Amino acid sequence: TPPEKPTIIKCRSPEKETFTCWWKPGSDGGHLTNYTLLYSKEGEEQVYECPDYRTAGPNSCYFDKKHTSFWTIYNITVRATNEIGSNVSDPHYVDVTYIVQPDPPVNVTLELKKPINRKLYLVLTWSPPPLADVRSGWLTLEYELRLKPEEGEDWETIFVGQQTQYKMFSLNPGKKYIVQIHCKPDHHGSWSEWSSEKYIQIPTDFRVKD
Amino acid sequence: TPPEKPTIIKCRSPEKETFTCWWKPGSDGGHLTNYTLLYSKEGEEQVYECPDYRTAGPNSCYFDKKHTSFWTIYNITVRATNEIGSNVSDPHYVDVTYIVQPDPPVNVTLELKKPINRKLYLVLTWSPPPLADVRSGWLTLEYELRLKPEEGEDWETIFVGQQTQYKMFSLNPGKKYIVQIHCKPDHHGSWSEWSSEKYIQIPTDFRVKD
Amino acid sequence: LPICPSGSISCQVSLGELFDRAVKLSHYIHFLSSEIFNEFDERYAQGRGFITKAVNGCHTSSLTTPEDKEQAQQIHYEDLLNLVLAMLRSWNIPLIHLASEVQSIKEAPETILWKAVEIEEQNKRLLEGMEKIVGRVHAGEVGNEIYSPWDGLPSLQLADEDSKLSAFYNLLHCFRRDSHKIDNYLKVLKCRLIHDSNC
Repeated sequence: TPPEKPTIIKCRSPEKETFTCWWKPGSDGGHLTNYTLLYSKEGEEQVYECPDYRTAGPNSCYFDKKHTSFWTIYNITVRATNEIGSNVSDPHYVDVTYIVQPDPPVNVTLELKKPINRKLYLVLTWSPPPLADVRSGWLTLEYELRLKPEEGEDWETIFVGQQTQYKMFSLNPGKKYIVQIHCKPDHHGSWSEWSSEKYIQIPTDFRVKD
Repeated sequence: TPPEKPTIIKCRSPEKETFTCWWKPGSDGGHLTNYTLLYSKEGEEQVYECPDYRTAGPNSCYFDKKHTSFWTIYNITVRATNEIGSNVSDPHYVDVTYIVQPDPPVNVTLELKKPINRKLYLVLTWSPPPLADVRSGWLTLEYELRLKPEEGEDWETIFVGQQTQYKMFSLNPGKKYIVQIHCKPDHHGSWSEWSSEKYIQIPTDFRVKD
Repeated sequence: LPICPSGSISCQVSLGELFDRAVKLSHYIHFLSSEIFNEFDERYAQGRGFITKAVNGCHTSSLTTPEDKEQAQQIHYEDLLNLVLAMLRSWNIPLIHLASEVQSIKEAPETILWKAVEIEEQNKRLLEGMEKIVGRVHAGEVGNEIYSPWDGLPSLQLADEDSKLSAFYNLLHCFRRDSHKIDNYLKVLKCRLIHDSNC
């Protein structure tokens, strides 16, 4: 039988410059099946084929900078073909502006600071993911951190905007905390994965002065 | 004699949309004196008169939205005139972004929380002043809270950034605390007045369990 | 308070401060435009296929705008500034009508009505700021008045509810897109002109 119709499962841009789409093949009808990704762009009749099937692995199409435009809707379909016939996926509409999911922040550091006769506090610092060019202003990232006592259940999440540093005052003396940070483009796109867990032990004399 | 030179004492914007200036008259030289506020904008020759002497009370000028520009510096003077002559104040320069002083935060609540087999702690929550709350993205506020035991002398002040909630772990059992919060625009501008005083009695078994 | 150098004719808001304020405002306007679009989409557009008519239907599509980072970095900054100005001017009239005509939509919630008025006011304010910035950068001359005319008012007043809602959807879809472009271009310009592309 002809192959089943494939499904486009996800498109993602990691740094608002390139993007990749993945599809899930249907059953191949018992025959060797190959897949062709075709796309057209808003306001244009022309249909193009996927520029690079390899870079992002099997069942994927990678659009490099030259093939990636913003504020324009891509109409993407994937056709499965074998010797009996072919079948085309439902169209997948994508504006790359809305599919940016950055990598997690890096270089997360935690430092306890104790200014004379002032309360001890924790300073967290981090850097944007290396792929993301925030220097040019093309991509602006916002950050959110979460922390919880090691044996605690629920995380406390704090949105910190575009800063890459945060001072924590209200911490429980003697407790060991886990801290993670993730990021998202300002406005549109989705949160990155959380950065790897970092631990910090708060000394017991972290007390409020009378 | 002609009236003494008036002094412009303060200009303030509560929400970066409108602003008001106040002046202090000098002596009126024994004659009926009236006051005229005149202003010009940076780079413009034209001189304008105060659009509204009434809304903000005596010796004041209220600039509504239409008359408030936050791209320019205002050069403001006040002239006092009586039948003998007139006298003009020193110029007062105003950049609306620098004179934003929000109203105090509202809905301040204090709540003691006692999770099972965990320490009791105090949760403070508050809301931005109504005027600023409506335009959350336009006027970003930062908060600072202060507390002290009722009979204590010095306040302890804690900067909490843009959060509208704070957890206090290390409080002294059996003490009654006073808490207040104020806010400020995240870049320029000045701290609001402190919110009204709130009291909380910490129960005697509020012990740090190790 | 900014202390003005004594004896100077007048003190000025610095170009850096002007850009800071412009970016904060463009960020806020786009935030509002996304909110009003999402709210309208959820309430009036579900399952009605308005998107197909909105595709390639923006009155500003005649303005050639950078579509990726390289184009945004290669275009001369004066051209990009003038492009932002042209886009803001192109939206002045449509936003005035949006703010008034939206009142005629059946059971339009207060949050949509208020945002439409706020967007129109803040867009006018950003236009004032951009004219100030362009005037400062071009030393006086504010460039010829290029903008894209808009003839969409009749479609916002159509008797047929479905067509009218589709016209509103199209306007909100286009403004969400253009306000995001404006915000993005201003952030790039600020980094280029004020922070030497090292934000």
